[in-house]
Amino acid sequence: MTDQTSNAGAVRPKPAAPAEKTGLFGLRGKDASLLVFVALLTLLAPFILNPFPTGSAMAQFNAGYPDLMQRFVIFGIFAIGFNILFGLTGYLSFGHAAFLGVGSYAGIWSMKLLTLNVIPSIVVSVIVAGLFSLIVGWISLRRSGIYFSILTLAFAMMSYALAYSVLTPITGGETGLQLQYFDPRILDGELAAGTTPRANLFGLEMGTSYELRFGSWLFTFNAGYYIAAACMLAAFYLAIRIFRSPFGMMLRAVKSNQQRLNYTGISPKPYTLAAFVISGMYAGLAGGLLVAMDTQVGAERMFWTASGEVVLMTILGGAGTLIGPVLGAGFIKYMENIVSTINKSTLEGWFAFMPDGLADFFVTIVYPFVGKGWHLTLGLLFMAVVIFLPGGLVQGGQKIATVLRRDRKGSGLEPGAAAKRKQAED
Amino acid sequence: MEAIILQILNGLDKGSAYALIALGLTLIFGTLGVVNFAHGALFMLGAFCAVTFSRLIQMSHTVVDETRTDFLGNPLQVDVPYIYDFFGQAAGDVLIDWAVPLSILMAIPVMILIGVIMERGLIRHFYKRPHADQILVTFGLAIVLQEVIKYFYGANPIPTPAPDAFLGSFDFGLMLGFDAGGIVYPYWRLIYFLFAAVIIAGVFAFLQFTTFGMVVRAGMADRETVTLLGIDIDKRFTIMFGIAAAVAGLAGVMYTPINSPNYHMGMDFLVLSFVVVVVGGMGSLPGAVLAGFLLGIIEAFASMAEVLAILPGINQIIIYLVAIVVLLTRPRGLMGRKGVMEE
Amino acid sequence: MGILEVKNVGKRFGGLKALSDVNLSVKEGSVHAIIGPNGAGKSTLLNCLVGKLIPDTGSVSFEGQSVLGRKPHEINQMGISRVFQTPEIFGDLTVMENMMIPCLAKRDGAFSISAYGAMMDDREIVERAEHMLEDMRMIDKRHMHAASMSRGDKRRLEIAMCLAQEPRLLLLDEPTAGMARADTNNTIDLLKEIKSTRPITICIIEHDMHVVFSLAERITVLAQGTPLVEDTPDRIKGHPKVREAYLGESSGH
Amino acid sequence: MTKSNFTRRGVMKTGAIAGAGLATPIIFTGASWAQESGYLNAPQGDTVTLGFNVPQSGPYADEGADQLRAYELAVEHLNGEGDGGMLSTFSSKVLDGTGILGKKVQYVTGDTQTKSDAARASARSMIEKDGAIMITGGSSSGVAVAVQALCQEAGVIFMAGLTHANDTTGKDKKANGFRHFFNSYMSGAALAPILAAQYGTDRKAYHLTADYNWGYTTEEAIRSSTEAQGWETVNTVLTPLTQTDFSSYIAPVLQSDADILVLNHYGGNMVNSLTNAVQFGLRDRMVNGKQFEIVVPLYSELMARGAGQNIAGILGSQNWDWKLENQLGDKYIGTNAFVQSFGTKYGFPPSQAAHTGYVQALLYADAVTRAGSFNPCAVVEALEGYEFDGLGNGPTLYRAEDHQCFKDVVVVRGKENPENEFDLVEIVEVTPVDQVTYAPDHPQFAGGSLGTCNPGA
Repeated sequence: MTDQTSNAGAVRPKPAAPAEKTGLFGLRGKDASLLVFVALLTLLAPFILNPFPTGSAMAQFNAGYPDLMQRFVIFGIFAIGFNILFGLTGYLSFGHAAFLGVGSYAGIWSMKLLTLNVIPSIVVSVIVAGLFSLIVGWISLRRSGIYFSILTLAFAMMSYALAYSVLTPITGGETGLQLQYFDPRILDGELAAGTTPRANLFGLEMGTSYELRFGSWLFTFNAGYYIAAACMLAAFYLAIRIFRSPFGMMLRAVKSNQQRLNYTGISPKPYTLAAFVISGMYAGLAGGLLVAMDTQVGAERMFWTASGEVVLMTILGGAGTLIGPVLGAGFIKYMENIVSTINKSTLEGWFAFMPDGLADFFVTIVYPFVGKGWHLTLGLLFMAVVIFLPGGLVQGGQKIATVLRRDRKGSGLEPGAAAKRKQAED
Repeated sequence: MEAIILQILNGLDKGSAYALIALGLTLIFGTLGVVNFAHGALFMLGAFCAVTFSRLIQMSHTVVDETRTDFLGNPLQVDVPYIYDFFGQAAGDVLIDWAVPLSILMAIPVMILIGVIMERGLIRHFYKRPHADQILVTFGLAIVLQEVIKYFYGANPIPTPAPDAFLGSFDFGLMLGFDAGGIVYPYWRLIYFLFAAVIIAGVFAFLQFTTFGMVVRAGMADRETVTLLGIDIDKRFTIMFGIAAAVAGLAGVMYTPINSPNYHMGMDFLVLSFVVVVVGGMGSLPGAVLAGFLLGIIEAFASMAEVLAILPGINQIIIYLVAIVVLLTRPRGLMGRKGVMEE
Repeated sequence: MGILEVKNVGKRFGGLKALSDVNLSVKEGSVHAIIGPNGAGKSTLLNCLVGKLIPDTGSVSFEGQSVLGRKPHEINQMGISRVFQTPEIFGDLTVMENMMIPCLAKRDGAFSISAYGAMMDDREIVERAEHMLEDMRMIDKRHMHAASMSRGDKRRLEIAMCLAQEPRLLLLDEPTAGMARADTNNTIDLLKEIKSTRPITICIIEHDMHVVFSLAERITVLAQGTPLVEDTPDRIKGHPKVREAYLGESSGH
Repeated sequence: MTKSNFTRRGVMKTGAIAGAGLATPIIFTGASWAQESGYLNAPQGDTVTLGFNVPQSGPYADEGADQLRAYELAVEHLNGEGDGGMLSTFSSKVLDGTGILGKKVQYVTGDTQTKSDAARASARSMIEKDGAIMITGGSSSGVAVAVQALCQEAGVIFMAGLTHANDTTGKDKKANGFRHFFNSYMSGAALAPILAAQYGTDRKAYHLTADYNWGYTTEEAIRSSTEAQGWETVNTVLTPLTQTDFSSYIAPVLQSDADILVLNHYGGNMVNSLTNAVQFGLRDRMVNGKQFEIVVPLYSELMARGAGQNIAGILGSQNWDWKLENQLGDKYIGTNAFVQSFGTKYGFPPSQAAHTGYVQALLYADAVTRAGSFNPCAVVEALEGYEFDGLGNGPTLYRAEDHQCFKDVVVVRGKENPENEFDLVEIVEVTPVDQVTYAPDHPQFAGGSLGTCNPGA
């Protein structure tokens, strides 16, 4: 376990020793084990995320229900894609939520006009988001640094503002778009009046779940989650390939020194544009999956705070590392969905074992940080992570791993030095 | 014609707020090279200085009035401000009425202090860190500040009126040769504009004519050289951060009578002020001010019904559209310096 | 006809005349130095050669083809490599990766998207890069993070990266500026070695007379944006005009 | 539909308790459980879980907090704690303080953030994780429509909170969704005659409208009903939701010959646009020989508090006001009972958002009890066409055709000299229910269909 986490984020070039074999799906040893690790995590997520028995006081912290598990992997995809642009090239887009939103709208229109099957809808989402990001990227990449960030922000905010107001006939505006039984859907048979259209994969509805009870534990296996998780694994695998490929190296070269790249006969612009479009397509995939899992789109998902969220996810997890963005996405979504639901009566339940006065005291102390105060906790954790773990959560994991390994072997690198080297390699 | 003059006034007024916030943001960018996402929160804190001040001077003790009842039928408890006890009701009322302008006296030291604490305690550890880390930490700070205010003051806007003397509007009509009542403009908005002009002029004069300002300007241009000259630029940068915080805070204080302050007003302004700074050009103080007024005026014109009839929805996107056009035609904004935040 | 032909090149910045009527011909296979006092227009001229600046008048051609209007990466692909005053390398990458990028540029051109196959599985590129590193005696540093190397090693890496592209013309912009004497001598030896083992033309802009006179076969002296004189090192040394315009001034160094 | 589309944690929760200690894994498919109870999240054991989905962050956080207070109060009353509130005045007497159908009421809370995505995520968590059988709350129409659609898909009941757009029970109505709150059309119908009576029939109105669905429906409703009274609409201008300074929209009003300004704004937009309008001296203007007036179609106590003294004298409409029974008598019985128990617990009078939430919770509990089942379809049947009284609004009908409540609408005016921050409006008049009733196929509500109730199985 520690070995896997310690390698989790490193973009480590290997010596080209001929002895080293390529393993799983053409990945080298450590990447292959990282992929296996992530695959196991996603496969077993219903168990891992539900560690507490239902009905116990700690059940509040269980996250193993379909909606949140789906969100973890979908926003994981979004962040992985964002990281391909930001982590590798260093171009900080502040408008990536626009691609997610455009992908979502495209996906739901595909479900309205073509079929309820999720595959065409996801494909349409990816393509439309890709085209939109091509236009935005082609214009925005004329500038770099903060000028680029503001250009992308401007495009995203325009998309949001128009979707919320003037484009209401296409986007549903404030109330968003939902499926109706009377939508045309030329590839599907007509639905009976009044029935609720549901997204499916060749008849398997996204909401279908199977449940496993083990003592007082309950685990839910949701079809939609596993479809989204499969997409996430594919996206993650592709990200590893990109990181390790000549293209990925060029992107890191763009971040490192554009001047030298230019004088090495390589034009950075097509590379950054390609990275931009790829990450736009990842965002489109995430957007398409969001509507596949929950057939509704609201314009808020294009607001600048949504773009900011993916930036925060990536930095929080560790920009430029492979697994970091996924961790960051999980972290923020967990806070948003779990900590925000802790209310006063939940707290009173937790501290009920204490004497009255003490219980009241603890409830009063904790209450501002949970429920409606979840933003406060989030803000404090952002600050704590960036102050104490400069490379994000991944680096925190690496530090722990280094300490553990040193304890075990009694030797090894100084944690600081290891961290520094890691950072350098990332 | 009257309509156009009015919209120019509106634009100048909106622009004043943009310019003041952008000015502070640019000072921090330029001097410290820090992307400060908490700058909007400083604006908000300034506004809440005014709220706090007016609450402080209205602090009261309760007197039970047996003759009247409250909504549940119990005897009514009447709040009597302490200030009535100290100065009598008439003087007390005047003080309460003038709470917003008076709160400037409180806001300046408080905001400078907040700025200095922020710089010393947090920001200075991030000078050498990547911009991404700066964004994360200042954004986290902004959320924390915002939530603390929400905890104490709630999420609802808090009305903070201007002194009665400044209610009502000034009639420009006759002065400019139009009909009386043709161009009337609220006193407080005119004051806000003048106030912004004074602050902006003050900051520029300070940087232009004092030794301190000269060193800071030199530091903005080339930090290393100034450090080599043996000048303790760090200390000056701390003070600069305090000043930037105070500028943002004063913009907030004076803004409260225009729009009732609420805890997320900083976030509402944050994105816009970044756009203003970048359109003005990174690291350029005149650019920030110019862009603030320019965008304010353009926004005002875009919201005219006549314009909306031709281009529906243009008011939704005009600021961003202008930003895109400016950045594509002028690579570093209106007056940006080369090499600042371009990587 | 030289490999690089500069004809009547002029460049102004606002009211400032940076270059005027510059004529220069670099013979194929030679080491040609351009010297001149500060502000003589050496860097401007160099930037005009590599496409960073576009001259207002005149023409620049490389192997008979005009370079004007082409972007830096296009000019590089024509066969001109440039070494900077402060070494420009990919600091965030390892030495090996630094080396692989020019190898890729040489093979795949200005843009080629191969986003799937692993970099380290590309035998051809890996071998070429390793070979180059061995050649430059840097193979033991290949896993090092480029930014953490010494200045001299960075310079060596930069030159190696330029050579990996097998350019026909190598432009060096004050390659020993700011270096200690030992590093300077190392760099001179390196350049001599390169010259003796490869069919390459070198054009060097230099301040340091020691470097210039150790390497150059021909020298052009630039003063106030115009070539003052062009000749062999021996003759330049004794040239009165040069003494007056340049050496006299630089005696204070 | 044989497959279930949501997991039923409620089943499992008690199932787990019963089976505690069992170490053998048992695999159930969703379908087998659905067939057993016939509907989603059937409460097992002796508790039932309700989901209170209110804005806890963002601009409507205070309104959400007030709603939550009311829900907590409703849960107390349903469980037989406290003074019972409106249970004693409610025309239906089946609720006896023993929970719902003998099951103790529990609740879970979530944060809608006033974003449709976040609201749906929060509602799904309540349904999937906590086994909530009913979702209620919300403070905007975008959220209400989004969550209502979700509840329809999932198969639980949605009792809408504060949502005023016509669409909620118009083009986006759903069989599983119910709205007690009034709507844009009713605001227009209630306000127009009173506006005509107060300000005359020869008026020229200038509309500033928030540029999104709720704004559109409100503008349309006010326009059509005031124009029917003889008013002329001189201009309508759309303002962005994110606008904070409305000066550039207010200034042109000075240039027009309009003598009425209608602000189709809500929340922060309304506070700011009204403040700006008063700043520009609109209230002191005389146009066409008439006093210039401002109208705010949808009033809320919290907005009134935010706008401060600027609200004085401004007309608008409300769903309910805590002074109704005191000022207009027994017809609005229930009001005082609610104000009494809310005020005693929290120390200030409830807002209309709190009232509608409390009433919705009670109505749901009552419907379940009358139906004798938590099955959403049975609840829908019990609520459709249900007539009741004693919940503060006078006699009220839950219309079967669109699941909209029909009741009197309160027209209010901002007080000139408020005594405290909770007493900011005075009741001008109450427009009786028949004046605000419309046909289910009214053009402003056209385009949707309820569909059939979905029990989630």
